Amino acid sequence: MRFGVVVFPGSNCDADCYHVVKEVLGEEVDYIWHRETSVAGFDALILPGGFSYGDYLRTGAIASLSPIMPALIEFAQKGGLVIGICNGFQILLEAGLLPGAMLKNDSLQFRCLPVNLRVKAIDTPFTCLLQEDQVLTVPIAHGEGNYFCDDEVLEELQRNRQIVFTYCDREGNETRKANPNGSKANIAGIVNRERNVLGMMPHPERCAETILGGRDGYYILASMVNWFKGACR
Amino acid sequence: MKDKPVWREMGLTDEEYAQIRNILGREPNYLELGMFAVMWSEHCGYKNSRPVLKLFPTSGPRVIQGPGENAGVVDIGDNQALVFKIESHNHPSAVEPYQGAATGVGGIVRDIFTMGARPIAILDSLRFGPIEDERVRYLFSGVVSGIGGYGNCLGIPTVAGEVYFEESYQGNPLVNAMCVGLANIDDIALAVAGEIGSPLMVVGAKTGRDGIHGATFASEELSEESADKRPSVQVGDPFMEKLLIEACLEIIREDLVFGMQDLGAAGLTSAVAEMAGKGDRGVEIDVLLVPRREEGMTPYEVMLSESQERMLICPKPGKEDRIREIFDKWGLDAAVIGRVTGDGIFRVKEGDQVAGEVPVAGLTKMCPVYYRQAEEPDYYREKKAFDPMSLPEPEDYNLALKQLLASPNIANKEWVYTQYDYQVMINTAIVPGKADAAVMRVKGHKKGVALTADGNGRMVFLDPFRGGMLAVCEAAQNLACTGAKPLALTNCLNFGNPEKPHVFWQFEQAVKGMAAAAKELEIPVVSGNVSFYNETNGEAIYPTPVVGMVGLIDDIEKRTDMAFKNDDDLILLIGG
Amino acid sequence: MYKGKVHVTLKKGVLDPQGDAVKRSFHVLGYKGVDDVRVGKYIEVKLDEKSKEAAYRLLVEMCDRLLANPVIEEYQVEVVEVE
Amino acid sequence: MYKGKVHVTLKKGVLDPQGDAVKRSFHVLGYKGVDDVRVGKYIEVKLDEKSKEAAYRLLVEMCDRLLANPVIEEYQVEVVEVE
Ligand SMILES: Nc1ncnc2c1ncn2[C@@H]1O[C@H](COP(=O)(O)OP(=O)(O)O)[C@@H](O)[C@H]1O
Repeated sequence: MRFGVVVFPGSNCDADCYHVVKEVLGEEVDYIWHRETSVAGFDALILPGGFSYGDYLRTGAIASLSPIMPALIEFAQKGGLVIGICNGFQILLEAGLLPGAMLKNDSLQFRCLPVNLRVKAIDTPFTCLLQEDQVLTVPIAHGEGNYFCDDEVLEELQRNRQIVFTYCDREGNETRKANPNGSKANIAGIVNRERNVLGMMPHPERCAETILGGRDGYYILASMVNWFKGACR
Repeated sequence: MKDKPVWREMGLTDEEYAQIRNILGREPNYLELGMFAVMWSEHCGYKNSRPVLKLFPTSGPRVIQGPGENAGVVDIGDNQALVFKIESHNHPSAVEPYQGAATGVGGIVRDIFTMGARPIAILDSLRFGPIEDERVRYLFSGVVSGIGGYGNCLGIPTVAGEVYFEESYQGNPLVNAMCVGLANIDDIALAVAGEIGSPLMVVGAKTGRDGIHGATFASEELSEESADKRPSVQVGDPFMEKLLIEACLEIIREDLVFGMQDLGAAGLTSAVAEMAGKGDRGVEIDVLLVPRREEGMTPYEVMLSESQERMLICPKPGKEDRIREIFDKWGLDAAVIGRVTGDGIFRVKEGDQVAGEVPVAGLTKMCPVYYRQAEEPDYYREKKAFDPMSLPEPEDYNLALKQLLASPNIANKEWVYTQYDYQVMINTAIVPGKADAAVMRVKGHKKGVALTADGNGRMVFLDPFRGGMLAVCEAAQNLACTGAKPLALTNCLNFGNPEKPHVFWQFEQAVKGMAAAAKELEIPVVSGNVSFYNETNGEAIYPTPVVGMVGLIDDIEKRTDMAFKNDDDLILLIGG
Repeated sequence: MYKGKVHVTLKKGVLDPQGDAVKRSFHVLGYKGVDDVRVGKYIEVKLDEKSKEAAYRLLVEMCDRLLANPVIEEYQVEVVEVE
Repeated sequence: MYKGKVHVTLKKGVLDPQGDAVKRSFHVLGYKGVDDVRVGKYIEVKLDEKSKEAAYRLLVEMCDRLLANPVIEEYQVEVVEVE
């Protein structure tokens, strides 16, 4: 399976994603510079975390207009697997591939810490190796992860079971206190209606190896491989 | 009109002015005088500290580069090296905490990638007045978010540091930032100018009027008027710096440059002079070729601007086009601003006009050196006579313990480090809060590196010699506790006004103490920074040397953090 | 030469963490009469266009494409001539 | 009831990284006529004050204390009456 990691000026988790795909998943991977206009030959795309364009104006806004984006959007519309992590999630929102928008964390502070995530849907290419309602520990590191959408969109997300991860306490309760940024309905990650595009604020690539304190993130990325190879369905 | 001659306004003494006249054999013009003033400031010239700094042991089997370059370099095996340095940004942070701290991070990170190393970690050592004070809280939160705001955006983890609150830092907080880089030994680049005729290029941000005379600002005491020195504060652009890191490392990997130098304190003047000085070259630059952000800038302003996020590059012959291509890929402009010459003269032109002409050596090697007078202060003898046993025993030990734990100096620092991305680059194997040093893996190897920054101003105040020793020992112990062998250290010496004999005594004693410990433990000093004039209204801070140290763990699987692991494990106390 | 002035504000109903924080700190500072604070963006753009209309049209397009996010924000545009 | 409108902009000569980034991306998008972009803040505050003058005075004080950073920013204040 061949992954593409899209690199925007200011991306800074690109090398981390590359490392995990290559060294931990053992799959093929290449960088895709944002000025390219084709994603031919890739089976899955990763929009990595970081501060594309310095996060100036709005997080992800300038990157969402990059030359690579039309090809990426077409790839997604044809059913290709796309995962946006942190800044990647923000870019997917700005590009309209996922509904909603990001606001500043309610604390107004950048927050870097491990959080608990409840797995809300396992019938996606990103969670097929996980259990429903399983609680994962995955790090976050962001200043704008306060997911917002209006009530209609929220209802739709719930109706279509597009909410994939929520912030929760250790027991899986989606409490206000467990929410690190004020996001609506404790949302940490969502998929599109077709379920092939995931955006999530936490960083699975930061917890894919035991030396970094945990492997819960590994299963998210490994799910993509299993799904692609037909082992999940 | 002015009651002071212009050189004194610029921070030069009458004798220094006479020396400059001697060097030139004539009166300097305003530009030339400005160039001397910044280069001969304490910040750039180390004129009050150089003789004392010679006391440090600086060599060892693993030292590849000791003090004198942008950063120190130590061998960690497998053709790899750690490149690291610590630096202060105290005064800018006192005036504008967010931008002051942010640009402090930006500056120290540039020192590291200038050397051809990929920055892999940032550490921060912070000191403020008592946290109950409203202004202190403003400074503290501004500094922390400034460090985070800049470092997080660069994608370099901030992995360790320290925070203290003490009366003595009320008006003059200390903000020291350290950066550690990892390099292939073959890729290490030094700040040297190339062959005669080689072009010099500037790349990165455009030059503006910001920060003119920042170097002299850093070498002055803070006073009520400092608030009016505000234009000295710059706004950082971490996004630009991130692009610079990637582009500069790319041109080094392709071996396209002779030398590279970041533009920091004293801007172009210092960068050009230092680069030329190392190769005994001269240099001719045209200020009209320097890309500017503002109209109507004078040669003086261009030469002394401290606009951030700029680099000076000396390309190898025929490599300019490839360099331009790489910079263009990253959306950066590179401009040729002049050439290396063989005459040892630093010539500044504005088009056809010569705006200034000074010998490079005059700015660098001939910077005056002062042997200040040291005098043991009275307080030292008084405090030494104090008998701790004269303190009453606490009536309630539980209460005493709780009070200790509630002290802001001992309390958990989570509020600080959770604002820093300490995990990006996925190397942090011991994260902040889990041990007294951070441990980073080196991808593809069994080994790991441990990093720490420590200091204790109160101890140094009470006994500068032993306090200096202690700073080195504490850092070494912090590393050892994670399973690392200490390799080398960098240091930031934060002191008051060295022209005061008791401050100079503190300085000299502390350095002697640090040097003694470094020798004994065989941990050489490979880089450092001196920050004098940390005073408010005549009152000096506690003498505060901060030690940044790196160590090596042969097998990272054997690293240890401080958590108790299993029931029934033994607890031993050693040393003491 | 024209100067475009753009005000980007959060839509009604979108919560404003920054505005709320500012309001709270005003209350802490003793300004009890502060009722509501909303923080938005103010952007000035110099435009080298032939006519005021052209500049205005361009600016609206730029707002739609980049300067504002319609999910959460609304904008107001104004153009003045400058030399 | 009064509404205060505050524009906080960077002082002249202070680097505006955000504005520069926006300008560059407009150029990439083909808007070559964009000459200069400066990004500031626009803040609206509801004030429960007796008079327009009092509201104005309060707003200026608030700008000095909290809304603007005098080291790098300057501000403009306007007050209108609302019901
Ligand atoms: N300013 C800071 N930046 C990053 N990490 C910090 C900072 N201050 C403290 N820490 C981290 O918090 C932990 C505890 O710090 P501290 O209480 O100073 O430890 P100690 O005094 O035992 O060295 C350490 O892991 C340290 O690196």
